[in-house]
Amino acid sequence: MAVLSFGQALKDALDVAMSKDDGVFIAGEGVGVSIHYNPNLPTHGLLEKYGPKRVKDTPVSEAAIAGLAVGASALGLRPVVEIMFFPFITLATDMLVNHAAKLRYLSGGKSSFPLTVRIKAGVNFAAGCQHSHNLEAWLAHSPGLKVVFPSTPADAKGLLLSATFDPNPVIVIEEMLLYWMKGEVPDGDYRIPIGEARIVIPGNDCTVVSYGGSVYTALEAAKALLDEGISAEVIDLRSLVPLDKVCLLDSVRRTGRLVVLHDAAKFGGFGAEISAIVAEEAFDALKAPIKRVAARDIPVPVSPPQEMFNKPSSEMVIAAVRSTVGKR
Amino acid sequence: MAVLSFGQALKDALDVAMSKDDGVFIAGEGVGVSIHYNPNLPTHGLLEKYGPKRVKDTPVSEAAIAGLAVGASALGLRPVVEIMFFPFITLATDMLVNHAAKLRYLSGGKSSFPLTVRIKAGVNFAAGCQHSHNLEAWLAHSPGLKVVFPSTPADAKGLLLSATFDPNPVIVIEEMLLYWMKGEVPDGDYRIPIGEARIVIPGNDCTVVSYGGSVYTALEAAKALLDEGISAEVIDLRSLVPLDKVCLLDSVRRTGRLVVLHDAAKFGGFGAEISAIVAEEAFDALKAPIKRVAARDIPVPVSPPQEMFNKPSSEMVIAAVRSTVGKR
Amino acid sequence: MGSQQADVGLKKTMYEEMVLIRKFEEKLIELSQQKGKLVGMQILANGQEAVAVGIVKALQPDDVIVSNHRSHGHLLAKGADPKYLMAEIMGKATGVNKGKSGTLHMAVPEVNALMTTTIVGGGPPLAVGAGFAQQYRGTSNITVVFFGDGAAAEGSVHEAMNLAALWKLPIVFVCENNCWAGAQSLSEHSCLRDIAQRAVGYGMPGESVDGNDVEKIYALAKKMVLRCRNGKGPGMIEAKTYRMRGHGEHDHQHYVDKKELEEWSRLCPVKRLSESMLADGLVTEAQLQTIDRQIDAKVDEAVGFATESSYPLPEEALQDVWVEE
Amino acid sequence: MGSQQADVGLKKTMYEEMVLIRKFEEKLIELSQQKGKLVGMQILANGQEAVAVGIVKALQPDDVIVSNHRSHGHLLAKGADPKYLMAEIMGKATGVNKGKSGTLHMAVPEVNALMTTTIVGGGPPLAVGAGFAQQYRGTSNITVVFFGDGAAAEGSVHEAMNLAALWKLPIVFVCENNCWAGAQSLSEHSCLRDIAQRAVGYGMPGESVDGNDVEKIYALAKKMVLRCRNGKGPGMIEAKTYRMRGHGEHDHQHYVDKKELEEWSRLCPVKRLSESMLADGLVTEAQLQTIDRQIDAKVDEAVGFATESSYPLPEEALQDVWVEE
Ligand SMILES: Cc1ncc(C[n+]2csc(CCOP(=O)(O)OP(=O)(O)O)c2C)c(N)n1
Ligand SMILES: Cc1ncc(C[n+]2csc(CCOP(=O)(O)OP(=O)(O)O)c2C)c(N)n1
Ligand SMILES: [Mg+2]
Ligand SMILES: [Mg+2]
Repeated sequence: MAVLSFGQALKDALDVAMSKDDGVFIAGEGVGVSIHYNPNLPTHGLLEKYGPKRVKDTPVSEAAIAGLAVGASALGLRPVVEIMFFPFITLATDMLVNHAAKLRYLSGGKSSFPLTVRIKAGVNFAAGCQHSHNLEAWLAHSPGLKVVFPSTPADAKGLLLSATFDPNPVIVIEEMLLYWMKGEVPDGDYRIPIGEARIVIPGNDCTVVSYGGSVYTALEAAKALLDEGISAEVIDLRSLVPLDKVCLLDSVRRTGRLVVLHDAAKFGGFGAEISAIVAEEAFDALKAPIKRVAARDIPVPVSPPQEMFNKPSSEMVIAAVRSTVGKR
Repeated sequence: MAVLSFGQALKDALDVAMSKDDGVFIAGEGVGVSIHYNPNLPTHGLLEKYGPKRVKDTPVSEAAIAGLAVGASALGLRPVVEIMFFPFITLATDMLVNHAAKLRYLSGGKSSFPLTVRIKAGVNFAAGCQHSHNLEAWLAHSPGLKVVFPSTPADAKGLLLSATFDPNPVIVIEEMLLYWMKGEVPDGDYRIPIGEARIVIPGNDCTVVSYGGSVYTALEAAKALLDEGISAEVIDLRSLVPLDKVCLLDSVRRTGRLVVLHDAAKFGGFGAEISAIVAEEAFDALKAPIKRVAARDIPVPVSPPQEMFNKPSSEMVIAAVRSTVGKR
Repeated sequence: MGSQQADVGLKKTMYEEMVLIRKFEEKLIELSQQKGKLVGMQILANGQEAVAVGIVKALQPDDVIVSNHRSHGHLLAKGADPKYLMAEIMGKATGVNKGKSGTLHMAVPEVNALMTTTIVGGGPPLAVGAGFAQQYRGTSNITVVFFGDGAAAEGSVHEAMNLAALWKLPIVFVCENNCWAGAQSLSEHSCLRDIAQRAVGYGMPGESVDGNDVEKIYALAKKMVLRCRNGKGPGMIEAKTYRMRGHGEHDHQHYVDKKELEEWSRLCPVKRLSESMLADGLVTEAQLQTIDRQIDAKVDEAVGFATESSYPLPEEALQDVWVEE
Repeated sequence: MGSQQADVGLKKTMYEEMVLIRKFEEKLIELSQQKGKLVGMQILANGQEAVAVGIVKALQPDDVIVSNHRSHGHLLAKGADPKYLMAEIMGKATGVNKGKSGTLHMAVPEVNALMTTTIVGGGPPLAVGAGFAQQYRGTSNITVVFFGDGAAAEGSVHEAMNLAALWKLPIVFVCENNCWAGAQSLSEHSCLRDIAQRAVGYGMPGESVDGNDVEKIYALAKKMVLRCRNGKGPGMIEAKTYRMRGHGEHDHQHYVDKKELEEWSRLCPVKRLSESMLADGLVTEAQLQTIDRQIDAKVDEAVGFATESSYPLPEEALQDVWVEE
C-alpha cells in the first residue's frame, strides 16, 4: 500500500492496465505532452514509459477522440480517452451517447465497446462556465453508459481499473481539484466493483449522499454536526450508473432523513434522481423532506466571491441536515 | 378560432411571427423543401410564402445551424432553427449549452440571444434509438435555456410564438406524433406565457404530472381511473424551464399524491426533478410514495412489440395511481 | 485460370451481387406498399449498387466496413445473408440484430460490418477507431467508410479525415455523391461540386469516379485500398451516382426534376454492366435470365424466412444493453 | 493629407496599438506572479500582436469580431478600454463583463466584439450567424473570426466554412497559426502545414501571410475584407506567427525548443515595425520612447482602476442569466 495523490493513483491505474494488457491505449489532448509538467496529473510520464504508439496526443477534435474510442473498442482494443474539461463533452456526446452507448444494442448484442472516457471535472478553478460545468446528470441519463465519480485516491485507482477492463463503455469523472490530495492506495491490479457505494461515516440521524469532490463538503458538515449532537451518515456513491440503490435505501430506512449534495446545478441535477428513488422506494421511512444542496442554476461565474457563492458549502449542508432533523 | 392540426398550429405561429417581424427567419435541414410534402408539417409552405431569404434550407450541419442561430440572434435577428430529431441535438449541444445559454452571462448581461430551437421529438415512430431519444432532461439542466414541450395545437402555437419573441434562448420540443392531431387554435398573435402549467383535468385523489405526448397517456389513464372512482388531477407542465412550481405544489398539497409521467427514460429523467421538488417542498402533504412512470432505461428498440413495451402506457399510469391511493 | 477468365468471373460475380441488391430492395418497395409488413422508412440504394459492389470487391473478408443509413447494398456486397437482413427489416427475432435495429443501422459483425450508424457523418469517426485498431495491431487490414454528399458537411467527417491523415490510418473514405441529401440537392447544401476536392485539405489523395460504372469503381478502389494497405495512409473516393428513389418510400420526390431521373435511369449501373458483358460476349441473355431467377429465388427465400419468423418478446428489449460478465 | 502621410499615421497607430497589447500583457505576466491579483490562467498573445492589429485595422467600427481564448489583443485592437479589460481579468465588478467572464471569454459589445468563446472552434459557427445577420439586413458590414491552428481541427470550423461559402456570407476567417495548440506542435495535431490550403475545399480564397509583419497582414486583410464587403463571399487568412509565452503563465514551455523561441523572438512584430519605421525615418527614437511612456501610463491607469475596484457581490452572480422583460 503506497501513499499516492489522487492524480498519481489514476496514473497508477493506467500504468497497471497498460502493462497488463497491450490492447490498452490512451488518447486525448495533451495526454502525452502537457502544458502542465506535473507528476500529479493522471497521464504524466506515461508517454515516456509506453511510447507514442500507446500514448496518443490528438488534435483538438473531441468528436474524433470519442469516435476513436468507439471504433477501436469495437475491434477489441481497450481505449482510455480523455476529455479535457467537462463542458467539452458536449462536442463528444453524439459519439458517446448515440454511438458508444447504443451500437451494441443496435447490433443485437453482437458488437461490444469496452471503452473508457476520462473527464476532468471541477467547478471552482477560476476558468468560468465554458470550462466548469458538471454534466454527470446528462451521462447518467444515457442508457448504455456506466458512470463513476470517485472521491479518494484508492477509489480513483480501483474504479479506473475496473472501467478499463469493463466490457462496456464507462465514463470516469475526475474531480481535478482532488488531483493533489493524498491517500493510501493498494498496489497492483486493484479494482473496485462499479456500482458499489461506500459509507464514509456511519450515522443515525440523517443520510447525506454525495460523490466526487463534494464528499469532502459533506464530511466537513458531518464533523461540525457531530459537535452539535447530530449524527449524519455520509455516503459516497462512487458509481452513478449502475447505482447502489441497496446502500442508499438501507441508509435512509435507518436514518429516515436524506440530504443530497453535488457540485452541479440543482435543477435537473443527479441529486433529483437520488431524491426520486428514495421518495418512491423508501417513502415510508422518511421523517422529513428530502433536501438537495447543489450549485445555483446559473452558469459558473469567474469572480472569486461569486464562484464561491455558487459552489455548495458545508454550511449549506449543515443547514439542510439541521432542518431535516427539526433544528434551526 | 380555427381548427388546426398541431403541425398547422406551429406553422401558424411561424407565419404570424414572420409576418409581424422581419427579423424572424427559419433555418434547418429541409425546412424549405422537405422529403415529406405534407401540410401538417410545421414549416410546410413557408418557403413559398416568405422566399429563400427567410426560409433557409441548410446543409446537414447541426453545430452550424445552432451557431447560425446564436450569432444571428446576437445581432438582433430572431432565428427559429430546427433540429430534425432529438438525438441529433447532441451535435448542437456545444453551441446551445456552452454558447446560447452562457454567452449572455459571460458578457455580464450585455449581449442577448433571442433565438428559438425547434426539436422534433418522439419515441415511437419505428426509427430506432438514433432517431428516438427524448433528452429534455439535458436541456432542462442547462442554466440559461428555457424549455417548453407543448401537448395541444393551441399551446404549440402559443408557446412557439412566445419563444420566438422571448429575448432569451428557448427550446421548443415538438412531439411529432401529435402533428396530425386537431384542436381549436386562437387566431393571430396568440401567446402563452412560458412558465405556466395547465390543469387539464382537475381531481382530488392524485396528481399526475406530464407534458408533451404523454399527456394523452395520462388522460387515458385518468378516464379509466374515474370509472373505478379514483379522481386524478392531470397537469400538463407545458414549460419545463421555468417550471410552474406553484401549480405543481398546489396540486400535490390538495391531492397528497403524485405520479410523474414522461416518454423519456426513467433514470435521471425530468420526472426526477418534479419528484424531488415535491419531496422537498410539499413533503408534509404527501400521503404516499411518489411514483414515476417512464420509458425503460434502454435505447429505444425498433421491433414493434418492443417499441410498444418501452413506451410508458396508460396501464402503467393506472397501476401507479392505484398504488398511491392504496388500491391494487 | 487465366487472368482474363478471372476477370470474367469477377464481372459475373459483381453482376450477381448488384442484381441481388437491386432485387432485394425492389422487394422492399413492394412490401412497403403492404401495410404492416416492414418497420420504419426504407432508404434504398436503388441506382447506387455499383458503388457498394465495386468498393467491397476490392476488399478482403477481414477488412472492415462502416456503413450508414443506406446500408443494404454495402452489407449484401460484404456478404451478409439476405435472410437475416430481411428479418431485421421486418423487426423479427431472427433478424441480424434481433429486431433492435430495423433497417437503419444494421450491423453484421459476421462479415466485419461491425458498426452501422444512421447519424449522418457518424461513420468516419468510427472508422478512425477501426483503422487505428488495425494499425495498432499491425495487421494489413483496412477500413472503408461509406458516407453521403450530405454527410460531407458534418464536422465529424472533417475531424475524422484530419486525424486519419495525421496518423496515416488505413482508411478509405468513400463518399457516395448521389446528388441529394434528403430533399436538398448538392448545390443547395455544399459549397463544392466535387467532394473529392476536400482531400487536398487533408493532404490525402482523392479521386472522383463514375459511380454507376462498377468496373471503374473497382479499379479505383483496388488502387486506393492497396495504397492504404501498404501503410501510405488514407484516401478518398467520390463516387458520382444518383439516388433513384425518394429518401424513404413515403418520399415521392416532388422536388426532383423528372428529366433528371430519366437521364440517370439510362445510366443504370446494373443495365450498363449487363449490356457491356453481352456486348463483349461474356454472357448470354439466357445466362442473365438464369441469374435473375436464382436471385429472385434467394430474395423470395429471404422474405419467406422473415415473414415466418416471429417477433421478439417484448421483455427481450431489456437485453443487449450491457455485456454481462 | 497625402496618402503617404496617411500611411505614416497608420503605421504609427498600428505601432501604438501593438505596444499597448504587448505592455498590457506584460503587465499580466508581472501580476500573475503576485498571488491573488489575477483570476484564472493568462493566455497571452505575446508575439502575435501584429495579427490582431493588422486585421482589425482593415475593419470599420461597426464590423464585428468574434474572438477566442486568446482575446486581449483582438479586443484592444478593436478599441476596448484597457481599464475594463483589466478589471475583468481581476474579476472585479467594474470589469467589462462584471467579473462573470474573467480573462477567457470577454465580450465587448461596445466595439462590436459581441461574442468571445473559449471553446476551441466555437467562434466560426457564431461568425456564421453574425455574417448571416449582416447579409440579411443588407448592411455592408462584415465579420471577422479569429481562431488557432489547433481549432482548425474542430468539426465546427468545417461546418462553418462550408455554410459561409455556400451562402456567400461576409466573413473573414483568420487562422492565427502560432505553431502550437497547447503543448502540441502543428505537425503533431494537423495533417497540413499550411492551414490556408483548407480554403480550396470550400471554394473560397485562402492565403498565408507572415503573421509577424503587420503591414503585410494589413494589406492582405484589406483585400479580403473588401472582397467580402462586396458580396463575394468569405475568405480565409492564415497568419503564420508564434506564441512566445506558454499556454497560460503556469506553463513553462518545457516542451519547446529554446532555439525556436530565440529565432522567433528575432522576428518580434513590434520590434520589426519600430525598426522599419526608424530605418525609413518615419519616427525617431525619442518619439518611440514617448509612445512607450504614454502606453505605460495607460496600462498603469488600467491596473490602478482595476485594483481599486471592488469585487461584485456574491448574490449578483444570480443576475445576467436572463433578459428580464
Ligand atoms: C446527424 C443527422 N442529421 C440529420 C439526419 C437526417 N438525415 C438522414 S439521411 C439525411 C441526408 C443525408 O444525405 P447524404 O449524406 O447525401 O446521404 P444519402 O441519404 O444521400 O445517401 C439526413 C439529413 C441524420 N440522420 N443524422
Ligand atoms: C473544445 C475545446 N477543446 C479543448 C480546449 C482546451 N484548449 C484551450 S486552448 C487549446 C489549444 C488551442 O490551440 P489553437 O487553436 O492553436 O489556439 P492557440 O491557443 O494556439 O491560440 C486547447 C486544446 C478548449 N478550450 N475547447
Ligand atoms: Mg446524398
Ligand atoms: Mg495555436
